[in-house]
Amino acid sequence: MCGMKPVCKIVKPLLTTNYYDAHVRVIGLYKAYYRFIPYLLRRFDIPKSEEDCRWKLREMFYKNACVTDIRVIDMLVIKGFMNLKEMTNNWQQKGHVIANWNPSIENKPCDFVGKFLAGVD
Amino acid sequence: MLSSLRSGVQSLWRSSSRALQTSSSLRHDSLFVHRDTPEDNSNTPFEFSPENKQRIDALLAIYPEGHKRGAMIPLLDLAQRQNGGWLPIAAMHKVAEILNLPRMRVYEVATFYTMFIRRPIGKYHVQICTTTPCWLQGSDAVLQAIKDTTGCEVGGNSPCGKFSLSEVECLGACVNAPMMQINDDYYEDLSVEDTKKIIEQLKRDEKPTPGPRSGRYASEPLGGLTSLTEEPKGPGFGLQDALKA
Amino acid sequence: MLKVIATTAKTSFSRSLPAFSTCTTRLAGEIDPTCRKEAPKIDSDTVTALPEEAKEKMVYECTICVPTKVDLSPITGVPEEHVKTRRVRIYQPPKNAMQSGTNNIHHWEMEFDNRQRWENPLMGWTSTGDPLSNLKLEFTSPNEAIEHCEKNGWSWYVDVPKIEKEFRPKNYGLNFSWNRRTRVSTK
Amino acid sequence: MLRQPLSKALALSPCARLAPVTGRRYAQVQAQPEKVEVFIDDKPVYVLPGTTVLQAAALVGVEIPRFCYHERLAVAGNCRMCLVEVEKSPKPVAACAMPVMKGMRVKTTSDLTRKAREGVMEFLLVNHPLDCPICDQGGECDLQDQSMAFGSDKSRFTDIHFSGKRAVEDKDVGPLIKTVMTRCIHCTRCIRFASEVAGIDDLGTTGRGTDMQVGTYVEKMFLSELSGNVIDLCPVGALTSKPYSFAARPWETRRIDSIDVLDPLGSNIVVATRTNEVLRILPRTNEEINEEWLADKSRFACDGLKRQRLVTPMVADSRGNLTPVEWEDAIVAAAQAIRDCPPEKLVAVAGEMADAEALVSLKDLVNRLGGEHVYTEQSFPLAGAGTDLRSSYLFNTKIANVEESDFVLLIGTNVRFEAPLLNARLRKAFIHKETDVALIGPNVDLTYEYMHVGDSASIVKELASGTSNHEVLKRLQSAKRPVLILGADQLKTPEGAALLAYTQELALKLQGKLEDKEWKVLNVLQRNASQVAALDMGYKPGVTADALKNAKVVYLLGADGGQVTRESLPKDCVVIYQGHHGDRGASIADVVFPGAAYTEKRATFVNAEGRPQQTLVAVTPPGKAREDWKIIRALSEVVGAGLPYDTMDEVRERLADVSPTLVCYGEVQDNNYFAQAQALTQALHCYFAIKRRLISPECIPLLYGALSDEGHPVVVLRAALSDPVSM
Amino acid sequence: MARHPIHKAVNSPSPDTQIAIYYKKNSQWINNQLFLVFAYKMSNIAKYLALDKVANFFNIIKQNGGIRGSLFKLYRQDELKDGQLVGEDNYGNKYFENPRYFYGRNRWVEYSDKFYMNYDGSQVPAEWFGWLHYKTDLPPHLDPNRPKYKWMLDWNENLSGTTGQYTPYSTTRPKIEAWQPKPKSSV
Repeated sequence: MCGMKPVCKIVKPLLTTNYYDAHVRVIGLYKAYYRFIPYLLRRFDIPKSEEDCRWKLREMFYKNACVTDIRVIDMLVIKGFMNLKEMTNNWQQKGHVIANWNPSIENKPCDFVGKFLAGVD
Repeated sequence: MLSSLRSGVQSLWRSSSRALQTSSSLRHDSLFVHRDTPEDNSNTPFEFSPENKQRIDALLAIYPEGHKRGAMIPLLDLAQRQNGGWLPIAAMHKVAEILNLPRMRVYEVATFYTMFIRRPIGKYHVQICTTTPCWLQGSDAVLQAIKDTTGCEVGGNSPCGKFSLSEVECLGACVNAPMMQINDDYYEDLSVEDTKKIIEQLKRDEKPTPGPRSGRYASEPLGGLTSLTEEPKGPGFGLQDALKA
Repeated sequence: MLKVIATTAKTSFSRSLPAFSTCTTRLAGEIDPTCRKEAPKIDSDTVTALPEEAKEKMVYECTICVPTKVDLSPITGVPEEHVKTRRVRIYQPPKNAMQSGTNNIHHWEMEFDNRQRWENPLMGWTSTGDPLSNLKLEFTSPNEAIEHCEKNGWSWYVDVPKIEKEFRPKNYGLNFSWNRRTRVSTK
Repeated sequence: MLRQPLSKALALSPCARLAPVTGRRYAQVQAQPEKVEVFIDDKPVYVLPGTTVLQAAALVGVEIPRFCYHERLAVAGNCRMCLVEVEKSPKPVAACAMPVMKGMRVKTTSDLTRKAREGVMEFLLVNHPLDCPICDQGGECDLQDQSMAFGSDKSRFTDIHFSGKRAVEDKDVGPLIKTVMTRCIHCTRCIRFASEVAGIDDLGTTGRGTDMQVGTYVEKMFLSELSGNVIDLCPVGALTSKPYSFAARPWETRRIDSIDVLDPLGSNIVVATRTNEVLRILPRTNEEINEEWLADKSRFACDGLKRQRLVTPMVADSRGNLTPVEWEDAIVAAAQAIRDCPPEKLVAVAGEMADAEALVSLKDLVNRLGGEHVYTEQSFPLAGAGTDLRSSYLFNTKIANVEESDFVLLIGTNVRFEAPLLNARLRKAFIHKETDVALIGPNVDLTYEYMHVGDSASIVKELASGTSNHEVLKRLQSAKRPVLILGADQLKTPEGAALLAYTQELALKLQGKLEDKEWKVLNVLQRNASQVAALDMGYKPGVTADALKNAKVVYLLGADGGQVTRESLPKDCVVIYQGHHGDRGASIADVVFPGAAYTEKRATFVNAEGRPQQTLVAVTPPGKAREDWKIIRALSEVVGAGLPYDTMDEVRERLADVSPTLVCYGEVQDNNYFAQAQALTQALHCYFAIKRRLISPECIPLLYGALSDEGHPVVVLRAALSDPVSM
Repeated sequence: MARHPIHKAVNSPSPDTQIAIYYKKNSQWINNQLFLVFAYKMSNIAKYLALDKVANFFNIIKQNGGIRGSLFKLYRQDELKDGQLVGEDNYGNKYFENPRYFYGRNRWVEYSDKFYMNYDGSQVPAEWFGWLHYKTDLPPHLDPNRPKYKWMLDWNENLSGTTGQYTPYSTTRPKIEAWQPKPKSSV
């Protein structure tokens, strides 16, 4: 509570008007992805197991677990469905899907001396 | 230096220069930048003569404190007269020193006024007017006569170094056209013979009588007066009777 | 597209709204009935709408209450390293010293810190891996810029130029003043 | 420039001065004259009587086109571009020179105004060459822009088809300014700048009418330390930058706002870069420091950033030759040396362009290892209060407030050389505020008249004790806002402590009598950009021969001043040099770390006033060079005394811990404790006889004035940044 | 069958002379040809029994240096052929021709032994390339019209993949001039 400053503001909603509806939509999106995983593996020939994919799916959803803004949740759901549709319609190729695991990207050094020697900012 | 080279090259190519440039260059007959020459450089000594120093003191006394720089033109004129009719850069520096001004301020004034001549010049500076009234009265012939007798080109010095010739715009003596000014004197109502005679006299360092050559005293009509011939009327002439006391 | 998603995510749950709902729509019903003079006019579209459509429409018409502090970083698609490690400088563009005009400097801009550039070993061309290097946004006030940065999760700082100048009336006559040092040497 | 005798000029009533509108702290509180109402395009505005139409229009945000008018120069009124229609005036009036009158209605967009502008533009373009494609001003040219906005699409003046456009010979005014005089539109801004701000009356107009030209008449260099500013002032491409000629177009460059570190003032600059190269440096308006001027050294030294750079770490091989190595090897070599060194034999020396972040990391590293020897190159007397009180080494009056002063006494400083923009301020005060200046020290040319008191340091003693009968003492005592400026170079000598003590005493005596209790009298003008930050952090000023004699490892942080030489060190001493240019420091080093120059890092610099400002990254450090604090941070980890900060923000937090003033960017904190400083000094009896003659650097207005053995001036200019000593 | 050299392309002063020389040098071979034609006509039976193939086989073995030599050549070149040695270039490559093979295979090169297994097409110099690819029927050493200038370089094989390969290098001036430490004169 920060005293005088207004904490809330009134805005137009995107899809849902309350957290419950938003939650329901998120669960729906999660299920849709979950069910698509076997097809995804077959269709794109991904060298991962279903278990891997489920973990990745959980990870992706939990990354945004702290989002509280209903509109942001809605927008994330919309983007999630867009992404799913791209996969079901084969608008995405194998490379796009595998990019979720970033297999080809070398990890940048994250300790100070490593970063210093590598010359990365 | 480069510009003299350029003008030399141009004079060689004068005939075919049209092919090289589409427009003639607009150039004044004198330069507005300084070029060091043996006669005129900042190392040439210049010092006002004792008489002129007295004059300078008198001149400076005219101007109030804070406006001493007003004496710049008289001082430059003094310097020019002392130096035989032209103003070397050393003289400008001297004037700047006397007036306690940056040199540039003196250069500005000296280049602004065309009567300050910043190149060595002959003893007699012939300035011939070729503006319309004089031109109609035959100044071209007079100019030619001066060129022939002195050997000067316009804007140049004579081979003997005694004369310099300039073509100038109206000097305000149109009634007595054609006319020329030699140093401080006006020679008016010139014919070709008159001109030649004047130049010849000057060559012998005699001083020809200034003024009209036609026998006029000043700018009165040549054939005698055409108006105002009778005695002026006394006071009260033409006054209404009623107003006469 | 939205419709597709809406129908996909349609559920048959009909539990009551959770207690923490900040929805304001419920408040609308509690207005004093004596203030109401006439039945609300209902257009034909509303009347003929299917229940799902009506619900959807209601969603668009009502408003919700959200925290003032919005964080858009999950949905902007900007890579995380460019959100977390970048610093935004909010500043007023300086007047170009080469010109007199001032019409293009009365706004605020934001720009990111400059990142590494490198040189193509063959041709000497320079490249950068920074997608935000050319992002320069203009705002009318620093507050707008700050709000924008906070929305996107960038850390920012404001550079306030010191251009407040003492106002001194100019006077042509000072060039000629005889007793002041403002007298210019050219006059 | 006929000047009144000082006494006469001062006797004038100050009523001619006009009080500023914005509240300057030390501004005189005067009865404001009643404001008059005028209407600019029907917008009412209240302005002081005497304000010009153009200024009044600017107040309501209406910009009137201009060429000759410049707000920091005298009104010339010769370009006529600012003609506007005034109701009931039969002819358009020149807005820049016309004072407002009550109820005046100005129309800046009327047909008459538009036609007047179009006419002026047509005349200007009659003789202006159409060479925009090959003109360096193209893209940032006032004439180009204004002819697009207000000009006509064609000229009715057909005479030039026959006579050609006017052509003017180019002038040679030195290696910094390129002149193409045919483009000149005779706005005389350069002439006015030279005579009013720079104080060098070398430019003027010669000839008249169509033959008039701007120049020097005789061939000479424009010998001013501020000469580069005429490039900015020129509204067309007549005066352009010679080093930058044909380098880039303004729309191709990225502009990064930054800070200059080549003099102690910390002028604000804009660094224009393209393809990771610094192309030029322009001033950025900061009314509290540099207004909108920039000294030539700051402006033109940027090409030194591309020469003599350290681009790779180097370690001396068995024969003592520096050979390029990888960072790992260099850091390990340095860490080995530091680990083997007992902490009391580890000496760190900071040079004149070290930033605050690097300074704090280096000091933390040395302290963590148990050492105490951190020094700067520039010395400062430690007797008495020494550097414990900030007020004794800062420019307390603040640069902008110098204008408000009515008497300035310079002690042993050639301001024109040491801080050209401070000198410009002094000159501005001299001209516009009738401030008088006196100088103790060599009789140098400061571009304005001053009272030369003498060149012996003993005069300060006499002034402080009140035994002097020189006029300057009376003037100081009668002054309402006196300012003392003491050159830091004078404090290097053994007598420095005494000189400082007497100056402090004099300042305190003067301050005690002032009505304005907030006014600061004492100022020390430091010589470089790093000294204040280093002293704030607790660096010891001036590296001593004793410390060097016993050193086993010497860490030079950009120390190229020549204080540390191989002769002053023991034979087996390991020298680690970290910096951006290969110079004296690097050539005696055993390990060289390439650092970043001020255009290549985000770093804090504290100027002579004690004002922290930060530079921003304009280009990437060349080769393997890294930001300075990062090098020390990485080294600390290998040495085994890891510093507790990994990011710039954490370093800045550390800076704030050390001194919160170091991170108040752009702001200056007021300093006090003058009396305490003086009391401390007095207690220690630093007063002893001083007889030395003050020697300050002879004014060499241009960077390349001092020819080194390399011979050609431009070569020296190029090397200017890498070898500041030769300048 | 381009049996007869066609000299349209070569604008020599006396083509006929050259043809005559060529034929004279190869008269032995032509006689063989004539003999074969005759034998062909006369020995249909032998052909029917594939005896000529057997003869060829032995001929080939013989020409390629016996069984050991033939096996080595087979190992090295994957084929065994008999043919007329037309010429040898400066690098030791031998060029053969045998019109018995069909067009396109009737000219071939045996790479110099020094290449061993590392032979490739770029080792054929330009002038022999023309003959090998039927751009001309005149072997280069017999062609007097080939231009020979002082500035012509020796043929150089393709060095890609070897240490001698071309690697691109920057042609631009470095933007930053690095400091060169002065070498210490002592020791």
